[in-house]
Amino acid sequence: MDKNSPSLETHVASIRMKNPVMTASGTFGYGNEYADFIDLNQLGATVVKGITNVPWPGNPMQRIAETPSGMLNAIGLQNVGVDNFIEKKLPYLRNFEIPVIVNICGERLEEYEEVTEKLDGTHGVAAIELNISCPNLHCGGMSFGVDSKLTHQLVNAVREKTALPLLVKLSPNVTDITVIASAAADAGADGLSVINTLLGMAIDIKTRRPMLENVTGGLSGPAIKPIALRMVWQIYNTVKIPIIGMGGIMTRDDAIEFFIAGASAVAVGTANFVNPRAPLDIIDGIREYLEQNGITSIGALVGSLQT
Amino acid sequence: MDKNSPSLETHVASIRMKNPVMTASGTFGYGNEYADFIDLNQLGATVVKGITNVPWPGNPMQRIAETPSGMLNAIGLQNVGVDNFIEKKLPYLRNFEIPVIVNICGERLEEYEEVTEKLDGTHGVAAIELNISCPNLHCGGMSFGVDSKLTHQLVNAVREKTALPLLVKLSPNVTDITVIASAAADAGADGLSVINTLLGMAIDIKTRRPMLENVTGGLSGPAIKPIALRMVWQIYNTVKIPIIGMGGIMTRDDAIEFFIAGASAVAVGTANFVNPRAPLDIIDGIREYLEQNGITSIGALVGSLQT
Amino acid sequence: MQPYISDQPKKFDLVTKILANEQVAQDHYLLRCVCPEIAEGALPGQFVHVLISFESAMLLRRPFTIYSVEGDQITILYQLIGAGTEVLSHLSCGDLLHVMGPLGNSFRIPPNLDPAIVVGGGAGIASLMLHAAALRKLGVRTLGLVGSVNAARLLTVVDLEGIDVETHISTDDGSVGHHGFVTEVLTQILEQPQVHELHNPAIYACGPHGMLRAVAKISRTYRVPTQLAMENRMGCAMGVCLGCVCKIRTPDGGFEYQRVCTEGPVFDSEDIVW
Amino acid sequence: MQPYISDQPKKFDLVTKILANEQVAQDHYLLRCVCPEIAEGALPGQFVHVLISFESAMLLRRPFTIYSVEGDQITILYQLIGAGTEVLSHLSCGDLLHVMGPLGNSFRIPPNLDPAIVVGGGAGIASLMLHAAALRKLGVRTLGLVGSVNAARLLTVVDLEGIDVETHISTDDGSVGHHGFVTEVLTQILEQPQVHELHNPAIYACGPHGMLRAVAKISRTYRVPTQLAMENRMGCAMGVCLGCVCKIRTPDGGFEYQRVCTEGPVFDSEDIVW
Ligand SMILES: Cc1cc2nc3c(=O)[nH]c(=O)nc-3n(C[C@H](O)[C@H](O)[C@H](O)COP(=O)(O)OP(=O)(O)OC[C@H]3O[C@@H](n4cnc5c(N)ncnc54)[C@H](O)[C@@H]3O)c2cc1C
Ligand SMILES: Cc1cc2nc3c(=O)[nH]c(=O)nc-3n(C[C@H](O)[C@H](O)[C@H](O)COP(=O)(O)OP(=O)(O)OC[C@H]3O[C@@H](n4cnc5c(N)ncnc54)[C@H](O)[C@@H]3O)c2cc1C
Ligand SMILES: Cc1cc2nc3c(=O)[nH]c(=O)nc-3n(C[C@H](O)[C@H](O)[C@H](O)COP(=O)(O)O)c2cc1C
Ligand SMILES: Cc1cc2nc3c(=O)[nH]c(=O)nc-3n(C[C@H](O)[C@H](O)[C@H](O)COP(=O)(O)O)c2cc1C
Ligand code: FES
Ligand code: FES
Repeated sequence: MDKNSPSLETHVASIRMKNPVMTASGTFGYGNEYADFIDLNQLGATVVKGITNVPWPGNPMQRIAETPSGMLNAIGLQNVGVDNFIEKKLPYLRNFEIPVIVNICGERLEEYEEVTEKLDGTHGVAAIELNISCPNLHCGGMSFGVDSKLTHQLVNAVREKTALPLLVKLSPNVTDITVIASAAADAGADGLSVINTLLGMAIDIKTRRPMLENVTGGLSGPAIKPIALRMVWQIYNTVKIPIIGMGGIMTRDDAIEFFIAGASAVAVGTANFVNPRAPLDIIDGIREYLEQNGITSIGALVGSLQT
Repeated sequence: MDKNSPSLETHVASIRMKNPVMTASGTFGYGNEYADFIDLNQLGATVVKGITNVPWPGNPMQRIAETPSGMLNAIGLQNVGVDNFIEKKLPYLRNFEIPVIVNICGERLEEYEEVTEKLDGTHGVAAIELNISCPNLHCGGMSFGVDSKLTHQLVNAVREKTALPLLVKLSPNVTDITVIASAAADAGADGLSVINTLLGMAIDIKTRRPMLENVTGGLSGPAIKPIALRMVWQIYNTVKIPIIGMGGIMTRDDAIEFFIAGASAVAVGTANFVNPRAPLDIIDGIREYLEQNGITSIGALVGSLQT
Repeated sequence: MQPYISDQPKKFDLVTKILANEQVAQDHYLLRCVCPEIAEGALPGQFVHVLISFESAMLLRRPFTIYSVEGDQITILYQLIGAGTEVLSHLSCGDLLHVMGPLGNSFRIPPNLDPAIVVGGGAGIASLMLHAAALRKLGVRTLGLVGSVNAARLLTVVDLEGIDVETHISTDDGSVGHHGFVTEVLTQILEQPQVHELHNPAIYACGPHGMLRAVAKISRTYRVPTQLAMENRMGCAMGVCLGCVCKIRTPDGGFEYQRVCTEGPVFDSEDIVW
Repeated sequence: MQPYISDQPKKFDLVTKILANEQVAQDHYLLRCVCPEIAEGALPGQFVHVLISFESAMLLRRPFTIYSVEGDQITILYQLIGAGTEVLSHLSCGDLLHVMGPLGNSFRIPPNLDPAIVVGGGAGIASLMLHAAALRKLGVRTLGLVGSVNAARLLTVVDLEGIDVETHISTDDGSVGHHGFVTEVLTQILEQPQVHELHNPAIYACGPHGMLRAVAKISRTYRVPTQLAMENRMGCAMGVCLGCVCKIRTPDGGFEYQRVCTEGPVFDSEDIVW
């Protein structure tokens, strides 16, 4: 690599990444789906679809709907379960050098603990992302992430079960995100993923039925970027653990905004549905931006907002 | 009016409107600005820009920024103050037959009371909309709207000062909007305006400065529609007082979604900036929709979501 | 034989100039563009995922079946449904389009098939044309049942007859052919196996949800193996968002949600849980 | 004389077909369309608020000064800045545009003005052309100071000379005319009132924020009455969102935020608080 070209290397807690761009949970499957478009080794890291203790069937259809500059989803965490994940999905991911972060979810605290125990020490798992913000579960999921006490309890419990780097994925559906962020940090989180989807809804005026069978779903995409940026910035000014910023990142410029606001890394989500090469385009773009602006490392950009 | 054509007449509390479409506070000035495009008498009602006890200069520029399918604003409630409003702005509005709803704001509870006292019994004021959700004040404003106790206190205090219909405008920047809605209803609100803007932020990556001098601002426009709809629906299923739905309504179809979700009336905001005839286009569209679907009155549409 | 993991040709995301985008029937347009890599791998029943513009407030791509492949060109035949197809119909020759594909599995041809019965409702016929052409190339006798709202919307009958498909038309208003649903025509044909020489028939159908459901019922009654091309709302079309799923029977008597974009769009009729 | 409540001509929001949209210099385009009602009322310095498309994720309109009025047609001269002007530049003859206007106040002409000095930086000159034309029609001697990054971006010099405006060019790279800022040329001219016969001069300027600030300083030093056309980010352009404000001195020695879209875009230089 040319000596004067800026360094994209980043650390999130003890997770070392060759660049600060990862794929967001639930938007990149288990890595193999995009093989025709993306060499996984070029990513900073990948976060797999949310995993639960036992396989989940997911919600009935319709599960998604388009909204202005965004989309709603109510997938309901359809997933093969942690055992099948370790047995059938993880081996493929082991072929690559990038950190594999496993997003986990559950309805009860014990489920989170069980999944964590199974993943802890499993070869090929670089970190755990605790999803306390899934808006599509009727119990569990988001209900943890909107209560600072429950957040502290859950993070604490999971922390005890593993030495792996522990990321906590926060819900934006709260009055004060910094309170939840602090609770997670105090309970031993190594980093924060900000943000998950906002709870939204859409209606088919022809049938007068909800666009989603689940009625409400999680809003993602460019529409939520201003809210995500604001939360990253609020948290950056409150807690000291690293932030993985996400929410509507489609282009290089979007990603740069998140770094300036205080994110140490970013995750690309819905953009993968629109542009299968989005993460790579963004990585190239970040390098270009750093060069153009004479910034030698991504670290120098993080939290550099002039107010 | 042709006998078979559906009735658009609506009541929000004791506010009688010939149609269910009003203009949202801060997006339609004091009514005269749009005279070249809109005959005020064709509107269901108009809500004027937020008024405070004394004139406010507002925030320094930049005050607005565009975001995907949305915009941020941090105007800081620049307004002429309640006395000038009554003296200079209200007389013009008295020339029309539509209800004039006055949006009021303040930093302290006492200010809300004072403004209310001045408006109470003033000829030409049909109702008061209590803005407890302005995201651009450093004290007051939103801080009331994100705390159910403060909301109850404030609504209660203002309720004592006036017999006018009292609408409370809720902030979406909360964990559970139904808690705030219930508090407002319990304290004597006659109706709820849902929603105000979401707190957001945008960054200029060339200068690495915030797009808004105030750093954060209120997000409005189509981007927030799914969130607004969800909150209207949640509130409709919780409290029994009428709801004025708003948030990203650009077209007839958007408005219809809000009625189906449970809004008795809708307010058109940011759309006024894009299409100066938006409120009238939407009124015509609603009549058309009712006709096409054989619905005889707007009331029959309200809350008709099939789940 | 499910889940339908077809050995997928490689996927490409191409930026291409529109060569033609013409109205071919009321509310229906035929769009042609150069997509060499996609044209090369495309199998009958596969689709492309089309991005109209990055500036648009319409975030997601739109899926359309590959209607025909000619050399390095492909065409799609689309119906005006909402805002996306509306915008698409306004694009003109020379405008850019992002086309991702080929995607999904494809129709399968059982041994000694005779005849193939392709049943298309509305734009559904678009998803069957490439398959019908392949069948004819293999010398398989093919009946084409085309249903439409009215004559003005009748599609591709010419194209079908051009490849010697014995077409049966039906319109809701009776303006052409059978006055009624295409499924009624299907029943009539299955009622007279001799007349129509149904030695070893199979049904391939695509169209509105209600019609597919009716076809499934009929095919169960007459015990004719049937493949349905499903059209669900899609996000990624890459198999990761799990937004496009269809309820599919599992051997254990239960069900699972399978991805129309990956295990589908073509499913065996009897596997679908309605 | 402030706030500048100009007696506003009636406003219209027209849907019009683009007649022409051509590049006239590097990164600069001239767009022409038929807007009879707007053309009729337009005053020098007024602007239109342009909606590119309702489908776009770019929600807001874009403001552009009316560059010229010819019969029932108007033109705007715009520079490529970001996504909006980018999209605008891709529109072609026949495409639809929503044009709202005429908006804002206009330049004022003091009695016995001689000469008028119009100072334009970059696309700023676009906001002065209609005014310069009006001045020349009134027989007012007019100097035109045009600043640009380089020769390739030089604008409207031809147009200015076409109406006998004595033009002074400056470029940042010295490729044409004075090597440096347009404000330096302004100073040179004001330094030699005899040479340039500055009997009763007034300055009209438009351009980047930094340049306007420099012009304000210079005009204070040389005590020349100056009007500046401000270009702030805009929401409604109707005077209701209060997003476009500019900090203006009040008689009581304080200040207030006035609306560039309504009290402006033209303000007296000495009234502006920088
Ligand atoms: C595998 C597959 C193949 C298809 N092939 C064809 C074809 O060859 N010709 C054709 O005319 N149509 C086809 N469709 C349907 C086509 O994708 C939709 O009609 C189109 O997406 C409508 O977009 P819109 O913006 O006009 O409608 P809108 O209703 O405005 O779209 C809103 C959202 O709903 C989705 N949507 C709406 N209707 C459908 C539908 N029927 N199926 C799937 N998604 C829908 C859109 O993709 C978009 O995300 C196919 C669909 C699938 C899944
Ligand atoms: C009264 C007035 C008259 C103008 N006349 C002209 C003209 O004749 N020719 C010309 O080339 N430009 C003119 N401008 C500037 C022009 O409006 C902007 O360059 C244009 O809006 C940029 O849009 P964009 O999407 O390409 O840039 P982006 O930066 O992508 O736009 C993002 C947002 O910022 C706003 N914005 C960005 N730059 C400016 C700016 N300099 N001024 C105001 N808003 C801005 C946009 O309107 C949009 O809301 C004028 C501005 C105003 C206020
Ligand atoms: C279809 C879909 C599925 C998702 N599944 C998960 C999930 O399983 N676990 C999780 O933590 N987040 C999930 N998310 C949230 C994303 O990881 C991301 O936080 C969110 O979409 C915001 O980023 P974006 O706007 O770039 O998509 C999902 C998002 C989408 C759109
Ligand atoms: C520029 C601007 C100014 C606003 N000012 C006020 C205000 O003074 N008081 C208030 O209660 N809401 C105010 N709002 C919020 C709107 O009334 C409305 O609740 C919000 O914009 C959502 O609706 P919309 O998406 O249709 O704009 C303002 C919104 C905008 C965009
Ligand atoms: S569309 Fe995303 S999984 Fe099928
Ligand atoms: S742009 Fe809205 S007040 Fe000027």
